[in-house]
Amino acid sequence: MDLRVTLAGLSLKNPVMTASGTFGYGQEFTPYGDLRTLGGIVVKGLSLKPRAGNPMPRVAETPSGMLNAIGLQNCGVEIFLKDKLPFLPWRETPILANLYACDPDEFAELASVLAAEEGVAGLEVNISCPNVKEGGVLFGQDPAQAARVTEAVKKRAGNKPVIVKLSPNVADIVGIAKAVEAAGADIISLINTLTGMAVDVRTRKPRLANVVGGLSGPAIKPVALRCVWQVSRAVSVPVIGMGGIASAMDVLEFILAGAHAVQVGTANFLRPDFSFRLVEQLPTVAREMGVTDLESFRGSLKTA
Amino acid sequence: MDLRVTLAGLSLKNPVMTASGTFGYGQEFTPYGDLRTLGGIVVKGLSLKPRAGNPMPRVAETPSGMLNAIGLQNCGVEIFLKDKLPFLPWRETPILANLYACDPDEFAELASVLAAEEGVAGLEVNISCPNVKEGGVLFGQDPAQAARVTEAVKKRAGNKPVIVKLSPNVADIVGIAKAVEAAGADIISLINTLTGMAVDVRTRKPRLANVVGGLSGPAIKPVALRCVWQVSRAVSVPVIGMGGIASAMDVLEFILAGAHAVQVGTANFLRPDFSFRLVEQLPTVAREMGVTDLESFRGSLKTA
Amino acid sequence: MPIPYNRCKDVTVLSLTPHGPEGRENGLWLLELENPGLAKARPGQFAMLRPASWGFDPLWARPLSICRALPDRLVFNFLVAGRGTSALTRLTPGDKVTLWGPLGHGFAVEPGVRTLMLAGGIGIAPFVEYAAVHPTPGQLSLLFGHRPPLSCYPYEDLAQTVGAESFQDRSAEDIPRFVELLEKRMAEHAGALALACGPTPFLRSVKAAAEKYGVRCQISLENRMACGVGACLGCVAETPDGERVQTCTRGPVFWSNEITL
Amino acid sequence: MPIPYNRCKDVTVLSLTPHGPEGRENGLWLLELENPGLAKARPGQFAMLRPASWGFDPLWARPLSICRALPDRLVFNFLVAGRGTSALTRLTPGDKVTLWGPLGHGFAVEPGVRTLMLAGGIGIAPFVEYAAVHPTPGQLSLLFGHRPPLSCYPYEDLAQTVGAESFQDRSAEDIPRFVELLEKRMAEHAGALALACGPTPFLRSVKAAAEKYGVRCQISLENRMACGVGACLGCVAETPDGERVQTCTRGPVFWSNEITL
Ligand SMILES: Cc1cc2nc3c(=O)[nH]c(=O)nc-3n(C[C@H](O)[C@H](O)[C@H](O)COP(=O)(O)OP(=O)(O)OC[C@H]3O[C@@H](n4cnc5c(N)ncnc54)[C@H](O)[C@@H]3O)c2cc1C
Ligand SMILES: Cc1cc2nc3c(=O)[nH]c(=O)nc-3n(C[C@H](O)[C@H](O)[C@H](O)COP(=O)(O)OP(=O)(O)OC[C@H]3O[C@@H](n4cnc5c(N)ncnc54)[C@H](O)[C@@H]3O)c2cc1C
Ligand SMILES: Cc1cc2nc3c(=O)[nH]c(=O)nc-3n(C[C@H](O)[C@H](O)[C@H](O)COP(=O)(O)O)c2cc1C
Ligand SMILES: Cc1cc2nc3c(=O)[nH]c(=O)nc-3n(C[C@H](O)[C@H](O)[C@H](O)COP(=O)(O)O)c2cc1C
Ligand code: FES
Ligand code: FES
Repeated sequence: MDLRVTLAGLSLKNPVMTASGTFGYGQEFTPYGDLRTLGGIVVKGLSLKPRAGNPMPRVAETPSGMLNAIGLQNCGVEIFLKDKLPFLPWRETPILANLYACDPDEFAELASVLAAEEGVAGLEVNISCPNVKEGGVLFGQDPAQAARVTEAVKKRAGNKPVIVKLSPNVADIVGIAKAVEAAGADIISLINTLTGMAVDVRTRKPRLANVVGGLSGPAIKPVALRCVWQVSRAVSVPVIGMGGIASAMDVLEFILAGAHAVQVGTANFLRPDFSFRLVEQLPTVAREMGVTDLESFRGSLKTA
Repeated sequence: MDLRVTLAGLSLKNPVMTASGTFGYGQEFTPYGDLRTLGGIVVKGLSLKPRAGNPMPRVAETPSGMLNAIGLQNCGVEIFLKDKLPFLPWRETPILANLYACDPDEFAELASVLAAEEGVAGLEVNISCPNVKEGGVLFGQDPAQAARVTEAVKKRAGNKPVIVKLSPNVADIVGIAKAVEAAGADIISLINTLTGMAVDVRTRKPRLANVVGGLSGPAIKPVALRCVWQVSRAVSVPVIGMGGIASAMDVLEFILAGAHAVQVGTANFLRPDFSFRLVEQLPTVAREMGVTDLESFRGSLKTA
Repeated sequence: MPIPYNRCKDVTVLSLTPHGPEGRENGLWLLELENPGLAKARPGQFAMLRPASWGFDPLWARPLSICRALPDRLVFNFLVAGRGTSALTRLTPGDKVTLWGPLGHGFAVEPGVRTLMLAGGIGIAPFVEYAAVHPTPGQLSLLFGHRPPLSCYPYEDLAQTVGAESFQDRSAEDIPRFVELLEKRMAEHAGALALACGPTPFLRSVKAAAEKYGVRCQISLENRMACGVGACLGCVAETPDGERVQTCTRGPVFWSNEITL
Repeated sequence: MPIPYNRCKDVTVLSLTPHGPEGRENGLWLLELENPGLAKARPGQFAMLRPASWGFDPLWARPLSICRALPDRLVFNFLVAGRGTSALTRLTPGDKVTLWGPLGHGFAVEPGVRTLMLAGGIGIAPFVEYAAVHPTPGQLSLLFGHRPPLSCYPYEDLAQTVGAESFQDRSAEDIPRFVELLEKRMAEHAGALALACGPTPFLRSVKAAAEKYGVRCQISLENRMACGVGACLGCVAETPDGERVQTCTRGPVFWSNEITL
């Protein structure tokens, strides 16, 4: 079965990518599988300068999910380009950079540095970040601000596709999606984590030093599928779905709901060879489900 | 240990109520426990006229959670008052009516009918419902509309406490909470379900006839706790927490995060004696956790 | 006097075995649990079962027909249909299962009335108890449609008590032939009683035939259930006048003209 | 030539038993798994373990120190600390466990150098392998602090190979006495090597004593881990200059002056 998919000029050998923040810089997973078999790799969110991230504890397990408040710890774009990217098989597998900044200018600067790199196939913009200039409201929660960030990145992205990654912590995700599409997003990816919290009655303390964090994993799959379905019907750019994917069947569910491709996040922690195995299993499961061609299967959900 | 709690004039013998839509009209659970041991009972959402609800399938299981799109099937307020309420032990346990309508006038009418009944201890307003007059936007997603419904109900509620039940499907739940507080809500309860979806690859159909539905159960507990923590710090009216409560420890977690009382929803389906057992276990677990007094324990979460 | 609130119990698994030599590969199992006192279960009633080990995933209990309610044990026969039932196959003796029941309404028992039992696949389960407790078993006959071998089902026990006939459908082409046979037996029971349990397409054929030949007919629905006690409204069936009624409490056995399929 | 991507394996449970006659009530267990080829595990390294039966709840694998890596099996000793480890006690022989490892850096092995092993409770686990593979075991001594009886731990094996000393703390008042003893042994190892594994408060005392008496000291951290491979950044420890480094890949064994506690 032909699993290839092309979205906004990005050619993937299969629709399964790994999600930002859950696959390190790729290298961590080389003992567990061949990176070249993946549809794409989105690396850990990058900022202009290195960030130390939040204090510990940063992760907590929840029913069928987890919370994280890593705080975007990363080595900074410079070290990424110097030490991490050269290692990755970018000629064979698209490597996508995930961008994190706190104002549109910083986003633009980050975009121009990354877009200039041959090894970077596209830019994924994490708009679930606070706008420092406007009192810390998340860019991703306001259509106008989401659009501003998108424009800023798009202007400096050259011919590299710009993927805008949406937050589910909004009343109307379609409104945000349309705003970023109008602002030039080539692809929309979704969802980022839901804001959640966990507490420890014994110590009377939050389970995350940051108090609140992002909920991910199978627990959020129903929310993610709903967002993919709503957004993919409302925009004409391709959609990359994610949120709780933990099997080849889940991949098909997201494509059925309208996704062109998917990202596997938290499931990479269930076992480090998770994404590799999923890619291997996908053709078989697709065949069993009568899916012969992803193009015609995509978005073919029968609603009355 | 004294588990009594009083909120806005509502006296509960313990902080554990059952959540609307998950405990029928109470009678369904009489073979499994003594209704009088519960802190309170919130009955299935009531509308002015009986509603047949949505077509089947209406429920789907998800990782550590479930989706429902019952569509507010209910017997209507008249039959409730005539056939269901008299059966309930309302002299011993507060019975709360849950109100569902699609415009503020209907809400007001429902409120006046219910508030006049001696057996109804309070009114819980479900604002996660579409505003038919304003194009179906949910009342609960817009502060101004949420406030309008709250005012309409409050005016006709006599001396019965008005509980406004918030939806988590918003960018800023604190904004909604403050709006309904200012509009006269005596108590805020939260959270209602998250909007989600599930699909069946084999049949290419959504798992709910209504396509989208509400996600509940342990999967959403982190989101619920976060909402309770944010809202209870921002408003001065008492907060009733719910969302994924499935143990006595969970009850303590919600109180630690700031809730005056809690509601048990989906867990009632895990076993029909769930809430009764939880009430029995609560004092022991509280003692083990060094909680000697709910008042001082409430909201005592230590954040740096 | 305290009311005994004893309908939900944690019981112990006594045994779990594949049903017959080919049970395992066909996913058909026999489960025996400690009987917490359901002696008065009526055939067609069911119980909700939830192993203690499930945590929150699977979330819901699963409904199974009570196949035998014996003083020392409850017997269930089940088919692996998905995640929940396949998780049931991992039970071992001594494990705890939360159980509530007997639930719902059983099949009508009309002594002296010729009664045709129609079972599709694992839908045979409730008829074991039905035949065992019927006051005039001589009036009973069974038509059993199945795909896996007969040995996977509690068929032999039944065949010893009642006039039993089985039909194995091996391919889609066999189904019309089975429906023909079903119609023939229905025609022979005009004015008498028919009881059916099995997959929905099978029940549709049964309902149509019953109406055609004037047989008073009850059917047992297998709707998806979350609570089993009438609270969640997730299991509703629709009546001809559009009302939606809980299958768990108003059924699972309905007169075939009470509901639309 | 294909690269062998074989670091994550589904292995079979060989045995699971409470450790010693009082192991069950104290929650101390001995788990033996098929060895998928980790012969070259170094003492102090660990593996991530995730039973196939967990579904999504618990979600993460759990890290356990490799207590023995034998050709035919891997041995783990664990303490029931919460949901995950108590779920581990429900494994039975034949069950499948997903395992990846060996992970992280083990303890320094310095032949001929006097080496003091400091173990708190289940922190004794890595020292079993350490003593078993050390080229000059005569140089090793062990100070073991514990609460449950000695028989709950793999202590006897160790005591046969190395100079071992144990201290049971029965109440909070015993802790200062243990710390005193610890300091005494540290003082005796000035300039030599100390290795520690145990709960964080214990490691803090070890670190302080090592600095006080000029002992080169390694400590093994037990931070919460989600992935075990350096990807999630959930397990970080802080260095004195504020950098946050993954415990799973840069540790779990650190020189005591490399990190703050
Ligand atoms: C009153 C009643 C009595 C039953 N008696 C028996 C019996 O004696 N033996 C037996 O093998 N089966 C019986 N069933 C059916 C059995 O409950 C389902 O096969 C089982 O719940 C499926 O769960 P699963 O997780 O294995 O499958 P899933 O993975 O959830 O689904 C597999 C298939 O089964 C259907 N299904 C899922 N959940 C349910 C549910 N709760 N109820 C009905 N259908 C469902 C789905 O639509 C799907 O087609 C009975 C059902 C009812 C309602
Ligand atoms: C490198 C390493 C080696 C270890 N070796 C052993 C060993 O050989 N034997 C042994 O018994 N234990 C060992 N542990 C600790 C063991 O991993 C934890 O006790 C276990 O993961 C707790 O899981 P739980 O679900 O039972 O507890 P939880 O319910 O999750 O928590 C119980 C307590 O344990 C802590 N904890 C929870 N998860 C982890 C985690 N993943 N890592 C560390 N602490 C955690 C919590 O903060 C809490 O205080 C090791 C830990 C690490 C990091
Ligand atoms: C530990 C962790 C770190 C993450 N870091 C990032 C990040 O740096 N940038 C980003 O856009 N998303 C980040 N995410 C979000 C994921 O990429 C993904 O959107 C989310 O986890 C939902 O998918 P999942 O349920 O498959 O994990 C992170 C998620 C986790 C669990
Ligand atoms: C089957 C079902 C029906 C529900 N019906 C109502 C309702 O009628 N009115 C309402 O306000 N909430 C309703 N809810 C929401 C619950 O009261 C509760 O807010 C939500 O399920 C979260 O709590 P839980 O995770 O404990 O279930 C319903 C939930 C479920 C699962
Ligand atoms: S299963 Fe809940 S109402 Fe029938
Ligand atoms: S456990 Fe994930 S980085 Fe260490």
